[in-house]
Amino acid sequence: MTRTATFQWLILMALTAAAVGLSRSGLSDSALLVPVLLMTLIKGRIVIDRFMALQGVAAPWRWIVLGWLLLVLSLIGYAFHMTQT
Amino acid sequence: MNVSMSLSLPHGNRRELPGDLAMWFFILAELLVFGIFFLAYAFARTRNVELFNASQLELDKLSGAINTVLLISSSYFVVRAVDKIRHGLARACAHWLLAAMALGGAFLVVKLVEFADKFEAGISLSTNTFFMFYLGLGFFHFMHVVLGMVILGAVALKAWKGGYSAADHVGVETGASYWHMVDLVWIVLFPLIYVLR
Amino acid sequence: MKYKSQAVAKPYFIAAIALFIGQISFGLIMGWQYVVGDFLFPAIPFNVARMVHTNLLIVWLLFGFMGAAYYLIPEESERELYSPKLALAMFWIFLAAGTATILGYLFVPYATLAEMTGNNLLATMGREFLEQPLPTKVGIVIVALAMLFNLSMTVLKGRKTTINLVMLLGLWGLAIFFLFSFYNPANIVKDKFYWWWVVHLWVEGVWELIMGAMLAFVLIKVTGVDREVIEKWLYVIIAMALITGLIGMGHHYYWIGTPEYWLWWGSVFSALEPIPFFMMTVFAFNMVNRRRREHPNKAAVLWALGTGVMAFLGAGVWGFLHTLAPVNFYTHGSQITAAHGHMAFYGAYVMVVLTMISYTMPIMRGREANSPLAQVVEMWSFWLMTISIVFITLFLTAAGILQIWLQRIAEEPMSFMATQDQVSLFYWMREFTGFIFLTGLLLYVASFFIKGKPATAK
Amino acid sequence: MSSAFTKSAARNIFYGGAVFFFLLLVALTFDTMHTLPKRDNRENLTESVVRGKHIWETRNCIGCHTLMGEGAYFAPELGNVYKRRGPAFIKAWIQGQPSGTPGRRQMPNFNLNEQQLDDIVNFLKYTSEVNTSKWPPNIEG
Repeated sequence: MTRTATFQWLILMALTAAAVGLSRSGLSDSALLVPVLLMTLIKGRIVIDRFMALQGVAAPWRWIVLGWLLLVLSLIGYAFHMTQT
Repeated sequence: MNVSMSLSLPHGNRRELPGDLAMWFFILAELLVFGIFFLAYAFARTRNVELFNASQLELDKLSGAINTVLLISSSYFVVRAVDKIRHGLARACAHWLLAAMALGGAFLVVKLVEFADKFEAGISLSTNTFFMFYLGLGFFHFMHVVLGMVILGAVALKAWKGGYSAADHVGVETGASYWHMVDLVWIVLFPLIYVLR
Repeated sequence: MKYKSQAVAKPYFIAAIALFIGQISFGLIMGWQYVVGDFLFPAIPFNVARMVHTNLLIVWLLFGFMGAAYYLIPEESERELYSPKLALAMFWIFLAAGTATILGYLFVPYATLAEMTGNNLLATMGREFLEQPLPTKVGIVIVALAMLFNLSMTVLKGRKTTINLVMLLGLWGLAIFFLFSFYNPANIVKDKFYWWWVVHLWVEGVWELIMGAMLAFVLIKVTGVDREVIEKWLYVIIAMALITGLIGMGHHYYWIGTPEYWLWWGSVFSALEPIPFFMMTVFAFNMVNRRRREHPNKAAVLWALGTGVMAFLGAGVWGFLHTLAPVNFYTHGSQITAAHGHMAFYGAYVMVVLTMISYTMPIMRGREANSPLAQVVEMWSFWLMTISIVFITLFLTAAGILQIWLQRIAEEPMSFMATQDQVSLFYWMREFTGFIFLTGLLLYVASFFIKGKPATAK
Repeated sequence: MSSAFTKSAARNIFYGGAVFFFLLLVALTFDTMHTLPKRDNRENLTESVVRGKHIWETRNCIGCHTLMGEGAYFAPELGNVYKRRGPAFIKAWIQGQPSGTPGRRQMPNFNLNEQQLDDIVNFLKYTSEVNTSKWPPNIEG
């Protein structure tokens, strides 16, 4: 249990570092948007399923929160995609 | 069937919701508010991309990243705290909670320095739409961190006094759930406002 | 009735209903003036009729809240009221002050009234809903404080239940936020900003606590559902009301000179304001479905359920319709606002007071419920008034949409008065429906005088 | 077994949520008060405007009219009437009431003297210059 949590925490740290790295790389448009959103999705999922411990919890709670994450991220993606040339 | 059951619909082998249902109503309301604000930011940006991109350059990405690390780590500490109380180790639970609060406090300090910097530059809620969202959402989230620390503090105090046990620690899970929500919101807020362009 | 002192609620409720009739009468006068402009001019100009209409509404709702508090707080505290005499004295003071104020509006020119009552010492008059002369405002504060003292002492010495505490908190909030009515800066923007601290924080803030407590009290009584269940839902609902409603105040700060970030904050939070009302509806139906007893007072149950539905429709749905800033840009200050105001006040506050009266009056008159015939008449009045208000709202909404189109959106916008002529058909229909509402109200009063053997539980 | 749902947790959510959002409201109010000088036209808040506001209030104008969209909806919006009609028209209009036209909406005559008329016009001028985020949609109000 403790080990898994530690491992997940390290993944979260790595993903954060990667996102910062990407933002400094000077990438733009989809090359920045898609990886950052995907990494955010993974991070969010870890927090929701593991830290909040919603995985395996009776419906509909897990899906409400995961659905919130998916919906928000995909609409953000859509809005940013719209403005790309 | 009582009302709390009708809303959470437990099925035999499924696990129960961690923490108190009342807290989950609060968490959902908060997620709803933040979600709407995030989308408002994303779509307001579509009508003013240059302004948003230019203003975003003035942000201190490093302090945003440090704060992400702080919050994620403090969330992890809270996971450890819950794990301790599951094994009946109340003092250790309180220690982890205190550590999580310390990181929360560090988050607040970094944030204050960041905001002070902006205020010095004469930036306010009314400067432009980008800074309205940056300062408004940032401050709104800041207040959540403060509230989360108050909740964690109350839980830690009760844990220290032996108010929780391996068998009964719903209160710890309630506080933990709120803190993870604060973390979750920041995990979306940081890339949205600091990184994406 | 468990405690003798609960009976002080009776005069409060009787006064409330009497003033309600007055309110509706002046509403009908105004409705007529909307279509026949010079009706009763100069005897009762429109502004005077409107002051009487809105002030009577506020005063009779306050009578209703106070009566409800004097009834439910002793029962919840399981002891007699601290001082029934004080409660009765306050009733007469409040009634005298209210009546004098209304008569002042009707028979003294407003500017003279202002001069006579010390408005030059501290100018507080002439702002919407806060038109009361200074002595009346001070009187309201004194009556409220005396009531709060009386009720707080009762609760302190007795059982502290959730309903008690929420009711008391709502009433304290009511008194405290009313103090902003004494602040009237020359700066019109600041004036308007703090004016809403009375008006919004009353109707979309602390009044919701009062409403929730009253509804929860009646639901416990008529359904027999476990108090623990009802009380925790009450907490969740009023928590949602304040979480959304406090910052939701921003929907009044769009166009009055306040900073533009209120467009965002007001829109986001007020868009969520229907949630507590929706929860209240689900809650009321859920509790009634899970009832453990068949209460003989069917009319009270109907009022309680109606409160949930109509509050959600009027405050929730009709509020949401025009709360988002881009929509409100066009609807602000139009008949849409009037439409929302009518259904929200009726659905939330009028109905919850009538629920309370419906439940308590038979008990105070020595029976658990009125005779079946009296109840049938009361339920008829329920449907007549409720359906009327729905149609009044629909007609005003139609008038509002047309008004906005002609005056604010069309290529060649019409002037205000030209637009009013165009929408007069809807005003006629509204006025006609208003008379049906009055019929319902008179039927409601009649139901109190129908005798017969009290209904009993099956 | 269903998840926990206790009254004490619900109560804490209520008190915590209420205090939290009230503090947020206070913070936003604080910022609003700080920002208002840029928007509320206070530099033109002369003695005459203050007197004009007093006349506005003691004649209960809000009982028929709206001002920045707030008030009664029986008579025209006056927040921008200065820009719509100009000072001379406003004064003549107030003096010419009631019109007495059968069936038309009537405004009382308040017997204002010349200085009072100037004061009310100055008040309406001051009001029309407040930054209202471009409301109303057009000059008709």
